[in-house]
Amino acid sequence: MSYSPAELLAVIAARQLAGVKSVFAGVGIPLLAAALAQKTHAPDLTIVVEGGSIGPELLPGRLPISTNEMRVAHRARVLPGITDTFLFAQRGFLEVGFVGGAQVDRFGNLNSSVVGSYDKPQVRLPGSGGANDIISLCHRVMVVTMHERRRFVPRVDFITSPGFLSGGTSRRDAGLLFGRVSQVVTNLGILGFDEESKAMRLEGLHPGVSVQDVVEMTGFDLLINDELPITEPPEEEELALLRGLDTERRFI
Amino acid sequence: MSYSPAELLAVIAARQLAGVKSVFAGVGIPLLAAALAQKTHAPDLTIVVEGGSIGPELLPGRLPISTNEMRVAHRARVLPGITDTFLFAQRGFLEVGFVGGAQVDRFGNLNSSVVGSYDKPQVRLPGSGGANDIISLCHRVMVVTMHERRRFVPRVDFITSPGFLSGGTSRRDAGLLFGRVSQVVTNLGILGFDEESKAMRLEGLHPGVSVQDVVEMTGFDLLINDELPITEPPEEEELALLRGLDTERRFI
Amino acid sequence: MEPGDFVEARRRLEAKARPGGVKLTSLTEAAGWVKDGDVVAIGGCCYSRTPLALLMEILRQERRGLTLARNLMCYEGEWFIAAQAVETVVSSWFAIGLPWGLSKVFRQAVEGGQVRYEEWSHLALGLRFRAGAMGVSFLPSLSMLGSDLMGVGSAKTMECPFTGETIALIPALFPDVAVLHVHRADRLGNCQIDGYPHMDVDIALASTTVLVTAEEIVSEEQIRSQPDRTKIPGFAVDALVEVPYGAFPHECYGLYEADFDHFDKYVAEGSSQGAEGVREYLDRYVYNTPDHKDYLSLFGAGTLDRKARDAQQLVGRG
Amino acid sequence: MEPGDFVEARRRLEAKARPGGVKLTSLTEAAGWVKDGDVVAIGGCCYSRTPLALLMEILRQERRGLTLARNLMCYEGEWFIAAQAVETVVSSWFAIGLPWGLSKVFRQAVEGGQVRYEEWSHLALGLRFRAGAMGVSFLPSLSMLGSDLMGVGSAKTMECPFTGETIALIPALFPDVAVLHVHRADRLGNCQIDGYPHMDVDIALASTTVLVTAEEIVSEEQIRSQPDRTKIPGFAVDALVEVPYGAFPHECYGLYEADFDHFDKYVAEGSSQGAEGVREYLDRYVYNTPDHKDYLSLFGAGTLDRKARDAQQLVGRG
Repeated sequence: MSYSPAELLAVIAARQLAGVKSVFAGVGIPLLAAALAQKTHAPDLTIVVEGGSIGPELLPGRLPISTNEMRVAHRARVLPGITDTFLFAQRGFLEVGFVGGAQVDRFGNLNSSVVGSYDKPQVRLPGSGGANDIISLCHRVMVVTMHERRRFVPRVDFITSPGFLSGGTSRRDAGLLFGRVSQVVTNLGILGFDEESKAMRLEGLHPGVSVQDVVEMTGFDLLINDELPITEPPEEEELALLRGLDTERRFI
Repeated sequence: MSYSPAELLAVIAARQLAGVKSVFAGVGIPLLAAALAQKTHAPDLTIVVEGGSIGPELLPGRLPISTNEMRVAHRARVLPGITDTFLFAQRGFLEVGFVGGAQVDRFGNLNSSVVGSYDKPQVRLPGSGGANDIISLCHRVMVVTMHERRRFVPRVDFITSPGFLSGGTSRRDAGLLFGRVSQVVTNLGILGFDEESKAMRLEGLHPGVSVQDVVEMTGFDLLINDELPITEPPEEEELALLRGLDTERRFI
Repeated sequence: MEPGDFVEARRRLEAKARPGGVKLTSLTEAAGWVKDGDVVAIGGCCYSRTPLALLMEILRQERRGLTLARNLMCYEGEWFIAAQAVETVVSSWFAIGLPWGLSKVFRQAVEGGQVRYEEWSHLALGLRFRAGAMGVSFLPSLSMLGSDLMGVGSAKTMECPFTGETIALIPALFPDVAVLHVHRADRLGNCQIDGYPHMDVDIALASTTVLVTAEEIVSEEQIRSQPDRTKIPGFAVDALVEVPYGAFPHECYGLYEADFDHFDKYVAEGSSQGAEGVREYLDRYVYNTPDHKDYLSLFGAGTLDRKARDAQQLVGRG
Repeated sequence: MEPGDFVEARRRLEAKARPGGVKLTSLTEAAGWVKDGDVVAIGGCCYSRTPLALLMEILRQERRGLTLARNLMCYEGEWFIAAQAVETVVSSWFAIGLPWGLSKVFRQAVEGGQVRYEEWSHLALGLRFRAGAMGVSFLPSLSMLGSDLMGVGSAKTMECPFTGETIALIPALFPDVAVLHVHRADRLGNCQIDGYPHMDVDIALASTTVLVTAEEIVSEEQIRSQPDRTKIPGFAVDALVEVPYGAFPHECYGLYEADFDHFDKYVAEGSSQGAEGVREYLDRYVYNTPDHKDYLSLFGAGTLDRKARDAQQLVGRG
């Protein structure tokens, strides 16, 4: 069974939602993963999108490209205001969130603001959008990203979205009493964080990927679990469902 | 032209709304006064009722008896939540408010909570409802009440709704930066407050009422203006309009 | 839970694993979520959209030591006092309605010290629910500043760090249980309310457990066809029961007007006699009438239809 | 106005004597409310319900030194940068949309120091508008805590007086002008929005002056027949203009979908060439097309109808 890295990401992310009741998902891979999970491992999953849509369904061939358009409202059950939608997360209603970023560091901090300094940026990126809120407010958050050395940096240039900050208890000390980055799902493997130090740790590999592959694509010293289970490859059914959602192959 | 004290109150209160754009009105005399003003001196008046109704019209014979029922929603233009309705006032959208109370003192403070002490009340009254908010948040507030000695007390037992507190700058010092009690309209006359001391002052008399009548019905030393204009009595048209609204004579 | 303790409130919500599926149940099971000593927030306002069917079932289950929180209390408050089910009332107003004067039952209970009345301004109580809904410990306001209400509950003042002015901090209220009545919901608990929304949405989001009666359970398709009318998301709801006329003889916007004749009767025969009079009323209307249809039949043939017509006229559909 | 200065914000509102009557006017007069240096808040979100007709008229009137505040900026932001009309952008995100990558115009302007980007989290910016709408100086939140965003704007932290925990205080934003596009309004400015409400209501209530375009001006009777659908009260509105397709080629829920083909064309012919390319686009679509009907005709026959059908299909009415 052949599949693209994006398909792998979507399938693996979907599996992490097994049994989950609510997910805060952005457009692209996260929304596809959530929709796939709903059809497989998480039948009671409520999908929430930051533009203000609860319980939408994807219309194949008309996948949304922003979180704030009619395509995300398709067959929704509730269309709350944007602020209210984030407040559902702040109150504690939303279990899992998805985020990404241009840079991620060993404590799971994400940068989607600037390469270089904030005031004189080398590259000005679009900015947080809801990423900061999702990572600060959901019960747990999954980073879903391609695994590239320029992306996995020792320290992000700017913390747009707080992971474990400088590790240890620093996240909680900053007032972030809830939530955490629970997993980093990449096209190479699955990573987590050491319970004490909160440093990133390789916890699983995708088929055909070696530890060395991951280390080479990571710009900082990675903790590595003794046991590294190999991910079950995407099943035919998972891929078929996924491709049935993204018929135009817009994101996969 | 004969009229009841309640009719007099409603007509005088309505006249105070000349040119006003928005009024926060409770049921009974205030709502009747607002509706009358709309038909006479204040054609652009928007009536706001605390149950969450903007721009309702009264259905004669079906006058509301609470601020939160369908009768107050009749032909409304907006039906916001209750909290949002008060927040319109906090933001500064609402010009005039109406309040009443079981007791009013020489600084315009109102009590609708308890006679006696809060913890061991002699009479437990219903409580603030929106009165505290209206008097704290509208641009200016009119107290509309029957003039009785037991009601006009030197110091209210409990400040449910803050007038000028202990006078002078004390209202502002407490953080109430906006609004003020501008007038007290009673069945005997019209009262205001001294600019400096904020003590209550008689400023006008209704037809057939003497200063002595007012003094006797007031339980504290009242300032008295040198000039005391006599109120123009209710006109036939005003009374006809009013009686056309409250056809059952429920409030007038 | 202490006022404003958003940390504990969120922990309770997270610990709960609120079900994601079908919420339909019976009145008996729904009311069974309420425990002795709970803080119960009541939706609607005064005699509008009061969840009377659910409240009656809570009374039948003989809960004790409750705190009732509602922005304007109507006579349902007298019921809980007469049934000795309530210790504290958190409200901004407690009576029946202007024409019926002060509540004798309420006065006697508070003046006699059997019930504590924690009074807030109307906005302040609304902000307590809203702060809870937002998952924060407080909201700033000008409400209650300078008044003696500041000394009653747990509000604080502080110097605003942006303006230097004194502001009031109104602490969040996180009720244990919310009891609400809505116009329609799908089986997952996505609720639509017509007309006045009152404070129901904030109450639902602020509460650890949410019990809802709906005039009508409708298809998921119907909810999906007008998602911008859905006020309460299903993930906030624990139990849902279809109860037509579930607020009667209080009103439900557009569907039925309040039965003021019954209010007159309630006051004349029940409430004006004090707690004992209310208990006699409860015997007849609540304890001996466990089925809501039987209860409704006590209001006389034609009353429900007449009140439905009255409602349609008021909202311009008559 | 300093962030969070609710006192000054309210004084401006009170001083204004907002008209109580009919708000109907022309695009030219409506845009005339905007002054050089104003903070202009833009409704809708990204390419949904953007008030493009009004924004184009503001560009035609050649304002300078504006601050634009919008939760997610789409290419309208590039227009103001290319026209040298904007000094500061207050937002949580600025691009065109995922398929079109980073905004070259935005990058060059910010990296080159011509435009300051004040970045907030999406929720934090929403809370800024909401605090403004509520007439308070700030709202508490957990958003942005611990992140470097705390150092960008004017948010503060404090120890919560109820829980002792560190919380963020997000200061109110009181824009000088709000620019909004809605589905329908009566002539008094009572506005109804279908589908996503985005942040428009808070923006309207927070702003000193509120300019609205509506797809349709309807009778007061129609608004009164569904008052629970009215989102913005007329007393908050200063100027109102009927502009069908007033957000096109951005979308308007249920009425027309965004014209992504035009986005491709805009990027290929305009935006990808940098500010100069955008200026050429503006010459053609904005400066030389002062009438909105003429502007719409540039999109080709049949496009509007097709996008209307696409919208109906998406919302289940197709």
